[in-house]
Amino acid sequence: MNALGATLFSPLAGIFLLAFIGHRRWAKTVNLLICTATFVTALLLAIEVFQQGPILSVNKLFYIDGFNVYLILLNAFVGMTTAIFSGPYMDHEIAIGRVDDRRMRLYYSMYQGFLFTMLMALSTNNLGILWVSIEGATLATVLLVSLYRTHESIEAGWKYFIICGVGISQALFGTILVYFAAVRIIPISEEGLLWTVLQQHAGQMDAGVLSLAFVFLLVGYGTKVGLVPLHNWLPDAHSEGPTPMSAILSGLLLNIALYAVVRFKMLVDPALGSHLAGNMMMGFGMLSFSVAGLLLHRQYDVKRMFSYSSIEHMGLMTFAFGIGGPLATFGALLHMIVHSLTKSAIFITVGHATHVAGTQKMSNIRGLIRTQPFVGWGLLIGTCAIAGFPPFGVFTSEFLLFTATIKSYPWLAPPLVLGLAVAFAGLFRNLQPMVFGEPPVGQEAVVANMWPVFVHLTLVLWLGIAIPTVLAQWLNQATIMLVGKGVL
Amino acid sequence: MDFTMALIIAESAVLLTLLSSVVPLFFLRRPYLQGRLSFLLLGISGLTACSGGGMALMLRTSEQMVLPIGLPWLHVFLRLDPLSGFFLFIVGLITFIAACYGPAYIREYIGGKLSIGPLTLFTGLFVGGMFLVLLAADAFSFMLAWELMSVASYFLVVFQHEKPENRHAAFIYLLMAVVGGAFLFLAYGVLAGFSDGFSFVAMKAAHLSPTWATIAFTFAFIGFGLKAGIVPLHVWLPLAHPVAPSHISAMMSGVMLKVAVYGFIRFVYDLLGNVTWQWGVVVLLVGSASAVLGVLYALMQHDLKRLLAYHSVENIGIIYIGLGLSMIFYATHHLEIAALALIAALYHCLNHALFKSLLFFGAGAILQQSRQHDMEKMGGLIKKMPVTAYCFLVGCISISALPPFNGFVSEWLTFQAALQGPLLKSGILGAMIPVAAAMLALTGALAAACFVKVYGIVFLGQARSPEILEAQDPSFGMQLSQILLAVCCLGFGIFPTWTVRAINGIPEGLLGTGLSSATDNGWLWLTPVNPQTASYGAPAVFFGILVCWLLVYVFLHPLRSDNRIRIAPAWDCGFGPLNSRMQYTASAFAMPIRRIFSFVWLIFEKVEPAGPGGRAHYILRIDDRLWLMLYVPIGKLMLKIAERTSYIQGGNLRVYLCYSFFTLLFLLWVIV
Amino acid sequence: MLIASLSLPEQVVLTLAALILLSSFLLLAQVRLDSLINTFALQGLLIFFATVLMAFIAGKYHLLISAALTLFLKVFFIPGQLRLLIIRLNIRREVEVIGNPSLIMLFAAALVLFSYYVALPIRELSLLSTRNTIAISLAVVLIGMLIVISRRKAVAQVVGFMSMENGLFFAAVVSTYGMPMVVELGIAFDVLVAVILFGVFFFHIRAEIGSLDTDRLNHLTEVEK
Amino acid sequence: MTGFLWAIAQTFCVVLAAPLMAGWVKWLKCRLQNRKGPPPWQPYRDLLRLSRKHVVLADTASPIFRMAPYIVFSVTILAVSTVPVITVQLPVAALADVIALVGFLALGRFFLSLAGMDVGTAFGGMGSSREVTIASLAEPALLMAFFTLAMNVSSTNLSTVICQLAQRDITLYPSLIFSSMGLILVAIAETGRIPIDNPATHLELTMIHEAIILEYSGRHLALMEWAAMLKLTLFSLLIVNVIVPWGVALTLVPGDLALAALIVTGKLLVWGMILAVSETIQAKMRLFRAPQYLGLAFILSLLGMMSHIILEV
Repeated sequence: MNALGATLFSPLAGIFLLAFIGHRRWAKTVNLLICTATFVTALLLAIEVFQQGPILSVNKLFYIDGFNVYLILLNAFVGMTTAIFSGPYMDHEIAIGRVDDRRMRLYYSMYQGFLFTMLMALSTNNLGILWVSIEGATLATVLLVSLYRTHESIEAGWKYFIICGVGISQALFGTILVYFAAVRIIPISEEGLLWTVLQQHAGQMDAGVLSLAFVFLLVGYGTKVGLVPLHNWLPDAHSEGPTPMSAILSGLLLNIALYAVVRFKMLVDPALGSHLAGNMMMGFGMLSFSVAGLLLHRQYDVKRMFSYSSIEHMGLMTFAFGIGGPLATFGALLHMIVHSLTKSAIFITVGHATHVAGTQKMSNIRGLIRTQPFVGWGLLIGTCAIAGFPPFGVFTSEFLLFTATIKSYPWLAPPLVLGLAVAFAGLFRNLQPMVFGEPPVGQEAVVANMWPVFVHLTLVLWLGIAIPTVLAQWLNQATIMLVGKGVL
Repeated sequence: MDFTMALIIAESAVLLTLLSSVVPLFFLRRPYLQGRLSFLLLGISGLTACSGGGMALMLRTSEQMVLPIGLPWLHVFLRLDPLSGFFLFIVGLITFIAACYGPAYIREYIGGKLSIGPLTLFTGLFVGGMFLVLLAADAFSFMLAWELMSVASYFLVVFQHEKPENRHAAFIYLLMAVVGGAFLFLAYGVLAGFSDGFSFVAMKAAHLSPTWATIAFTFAFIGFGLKAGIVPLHVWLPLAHPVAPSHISAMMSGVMLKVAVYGFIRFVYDLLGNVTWQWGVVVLLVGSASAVLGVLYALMQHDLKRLLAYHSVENIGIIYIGLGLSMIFYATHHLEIAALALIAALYHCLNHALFKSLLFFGAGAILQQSRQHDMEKMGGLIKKMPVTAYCFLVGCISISALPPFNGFVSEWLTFQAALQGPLLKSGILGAMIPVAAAMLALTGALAAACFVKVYGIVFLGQARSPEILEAQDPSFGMQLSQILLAVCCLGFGIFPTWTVRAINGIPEGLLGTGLSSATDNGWLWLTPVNPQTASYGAPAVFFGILVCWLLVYVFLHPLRSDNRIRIAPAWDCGFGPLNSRMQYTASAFAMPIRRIFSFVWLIFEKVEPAGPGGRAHYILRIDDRLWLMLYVPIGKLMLKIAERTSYIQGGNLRVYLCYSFFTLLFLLWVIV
Repeated sequence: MLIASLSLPEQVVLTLAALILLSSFLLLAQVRLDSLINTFALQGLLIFFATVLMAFIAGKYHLLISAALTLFLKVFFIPGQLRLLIIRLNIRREVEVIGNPSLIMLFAAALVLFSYYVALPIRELSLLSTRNTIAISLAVVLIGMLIVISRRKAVAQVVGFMSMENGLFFAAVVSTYGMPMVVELGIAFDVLVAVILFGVFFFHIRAEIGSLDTDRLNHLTEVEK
Repeated sequence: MTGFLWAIAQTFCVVLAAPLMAGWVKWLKCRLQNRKGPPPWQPYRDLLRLSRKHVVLADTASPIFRMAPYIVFSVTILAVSTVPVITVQLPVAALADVIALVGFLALGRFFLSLAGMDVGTAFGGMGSSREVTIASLAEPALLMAFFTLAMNVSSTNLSTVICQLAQRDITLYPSLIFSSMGLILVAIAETGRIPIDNPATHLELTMIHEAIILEYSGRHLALMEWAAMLKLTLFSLLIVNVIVPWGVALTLVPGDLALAALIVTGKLLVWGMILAVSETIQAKMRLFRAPQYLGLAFILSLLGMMSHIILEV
């Protein structure tokens, strides 16, 4: 339990600490140290969960089980590696004068704030707090998106704010409806939003209310997941903010929104006794997947392109959770990990690449392999990994997902496969000229720390070749919770 | 007797390839050492794979092993049976020979702008992927290895990435590989849907309804066909093969396509079982089309490696003809004939691997020496690089299916299978098979025409560009590998009985019946059905040619009053003196065939008349009709849809909110 | 259930609900920013009264805390902030042209019907006397969204957004006597922060494009211009 | 073993008699055209004279150029050796069936065409190009014709084919009629006769075979010419023995063999007459009409096969 407290406390303390010292030259080290502390405590927490099983805190405010423990760990880990990257990246930004001291303080403070809200969202047992935290995550990042104060970044920030704000309000309405359904059957109304309690009574809640609630929740949290047609904020926000933030947005925030949707699906499914929620998720997933795949062909900005790739993958995961069944669910859970590791690695590389080329415009990024081989190769390998090539983990999860699709919905498999090919073509047609070819004159290597990328890709590689037993068991537990039976 | 001996050997080959890709990375600063080390390990792994595969083929056992990696509930199954052993042998052999060829070939890259690190890394992964595909015995590891093979070869294709056309080729290649892989996903998915688990054993036990079986077959046919390069899925092949380094082209063309054929055989015969004759007809027709169109397209090429790539399409077509025949006979329970056709197809796999690698090695040697791709700039190389020239000649004769070399044997066996067509009761099939045979005959003749063109233009006559005059035979390793392959071509042509006997284990395993009759009459006679029907004594034929030659030579001697040979300028009907521009060009050579089959290509031909004081120009452009008819519209359509889709991201916030709003209303309306 | 059978306070709550809905319509129709903000404050006040009444009807006195929060946030703080902002941005008297106002009004009316239709199955479940108000609160939420959609000025959009929040809060109060306290506090905190951030954004947008017309924030698009 | 000896002797005879066949056709043609032509044995004189002459080698020629005559001649001999001439008891025929026979001819042509391109003259290239073009159409037609035969008797072994055909009662097989016609058409094309090629021409733009061997001289030329004559004889033998199989000895009894030799010679002479007549009454075609001619041959052969499958099985 102490580990949990520490995990939440260190970023919380970081918010305030860095708000004051964020402009110092050593702030990046402090940031990294805090993130490392968070990661270590998260690791301890994970060990605790591994040894004792699910943890419910005394006041029932926090609940850690197989489903969220690995996401907490992932969060802390990606937060830490991105902090490593963020150091040299922001140094470069300061050097070229894009940010000043005040904004650096804001940046570091909000970085921690973002991590805090996400850890909070993951660890809380209260669905209301879940909403509050996710809204908090929006608020923490909205100023990061517009950090550069350019027309585009302000536009992106405003759109992000309004679309997500409006969207998340709908999620709150959904939460109220769930609470409404719960208080009728739960004796203590104060506990009406506790996940642990609700889960026990899931079957008794009213189907009509819950189906209505799920629509609001899906549309609401779906906005944050980036499901088409609610996704419009996502490419803007990803492309205009500082790259470390894009990395954690894409790698973590989307996951957490999806986590929220899935948590609610677990409540709704037994009450409805039908596949309604799953069908809606499949529809959204398929739509997101195909639209994002097509839009990859029309990109001019490198970060924008990869944010569409995020939409595509979130769509894929939503689709998989929608299918239900152990295989698809396990695949989707695994995909959450590998996608966030890979995508954050890609964004880190892209960050360096944009510094190398001095622009985010893909037409001006050329011949990275020549100018800075590690960045070029990192981008290439990362994209291969995200495109689902073995031996990377994305391949494994997509394999599971496809087989599950063919088993349950064979007629959906061909469009899925087609979409995959379209998305791949979109990614690679833009990637190739950036990485290969002759670099333009004046393109020079920059200070880059590629260790995070290396570590991420190695992990993804590892997951592609063999999944550690611990992780497999957690995923399996989560699968059992979600669909009633596991794969192991 | 340790039963898994061969499998362990094969696995060590895989490990060696991985070593060969990883270890040299520690010597990035010393490229010579790096290259040599990589090829050394690769060569050893090739030999190891060869021996493992050969062992499995000879012992005719099936060995299985489970490795505790992969997914937690789905471990990696590996299996080595005669079928995979045979292909492992082919891949191993070519890998070994390519490893002899490689060190000298990549020397030109060392010190250049390109680091050879990626080359060594991905060559190892590529070969390792191929080995693993052959060993995999569950869908997951098969797909893993398959995609690894694809993506590693992509990096090899794109290795010389300065040229935009190379990148384009690599992109198309990888895209097609992805599509192919996706189809395989679907194919295995259908099987997995009907069985409990992903292992091949479980899939074999699955009972599919005929409809589902046909669906699975279709997916597999397209998926493997994309990799194998059957028409009309071949378009990546002539793009990708020419731009890779030549030893890689040789491996891609020579063995990677065979791995696809392996996958197809494994899927259809082993996993799917219950072959229907309709599938066979499809395979037969597509095979015939690939063979004829492949060779016709090849005839029109001027780029040597591109031409060879198109010939791969042709040869894959021939292999598919064999497979189609085999499936038809298998479905109609003529097991012996089915075995014969299968053996013919497999034999052709081996042969094609040998002579296509040989030809690519030759093309690579020319490329390295003269830096010329374009045949129209070559000529007279036989005097500059004789070893390469004679080895290339062997390759040309073999690929043209002329006796006594190996290409002839497999085509002969295919013909023999086709001639058993009247055994079938169905008139439609009976009529179809002769047409396929006719196509095969046409293919063989056109291939010969094409290689007369290639050899005549490239090696004979006079040099058409100054670079050619600088050329000389490449270094020892490159010569050795060509000589080895040439000897193999001859050897497998002269001693077909031993080969057929070795392959025989495969139909025994897959069809339950072998073709023992083929080799019953001793090592001299190849008698596929029975001695009365047909026989071919390859060693005797070879011996006969030698004896005739010798006799003619000896008998002509006493007739000669004067043995001297006078060297003089060519007579040329008295027009003389010759220069290199007076020679027939490659496009001129192919002109009559271009006229005759003009409907196949999109030909743009124009003569620009000479302006005042200028020269007249002849412009000829020949395009792949299938590319323009099939692929360009698909690409355009997709971009059009993408453009339309882009309106969803129009930039106006209120419109975005409308989406959200109406989505909500719509869903609420649906729910209530 | 006939309205006549309810007690007087309950009848008052229902009347307040109707008034809240009316205020939403007013918000939708207001073209001047300052009157828009005033109307918003009015809506907050109505909700405050409704909450206080509910607290007494049900005897759930923790609702009074919520009511106080509402009073502070929705009646004083947010409208005050917005007023301050529009004065500082000097756009107090700005008039926004709404395209086709009558059509939007009709659409809003249709939304009320739709909300009723959607909430019909829920209605049957509630034991609370005020259950019919769920449809009203849903309508308020949807109309709030409609405001955000139909307005181009950033300030008006924020007001629409906050009016959605009002609807949500109202829904929570009338259907379930409010959410658990910890959640209420969290939500209030979020709203507070959001308003501050909105203020920051107004200045940025104004600095960048010279007005608060969000339609001009259209650089980020996939469509080639 | 005696079988082998007979086979070798038979091959030897055919090789020796080949110039006579060519001379016979030429002489007949001259007579038909009211000319007094060279005597039928004239080719022997030509060959002897050529083989005594110097070889003049173009300075641009490569070893392939010198190898080619020997290879072409050897494989043609090998091809001849697999054809039953007077007897079907031929062990050599088992070494190589009809497909191999076609293969041998193709191998010979492969080197012939290479030789044409070797010196690097325009004529050589032109000849080679035309040669391979025509061959690429003729070869499938030839194979089809043979396949029809082979399916009829379910064997690709020439001895078996002829043996079976000879033993049958006279039956009207549509397939055999079609394939025979195809075979004849192909044979005319393959041996470079009118209307595809004109062995007597030296007009640059029309010649095929002559263009290829333009640079040859001395014994090399002799071998090339001899090979061409041998090929003519080979196809003549195929035609007479396959279409009219009667008269070929089914056993190795000397009496039968003598009779068979006589009959075969007679058949060859008759075939020579037919050839001469047809060459006299026809004109050479334009090169680009040749595909139609060969297409006809191909269609005939294919029809033969179809009719075998549809009508006869």
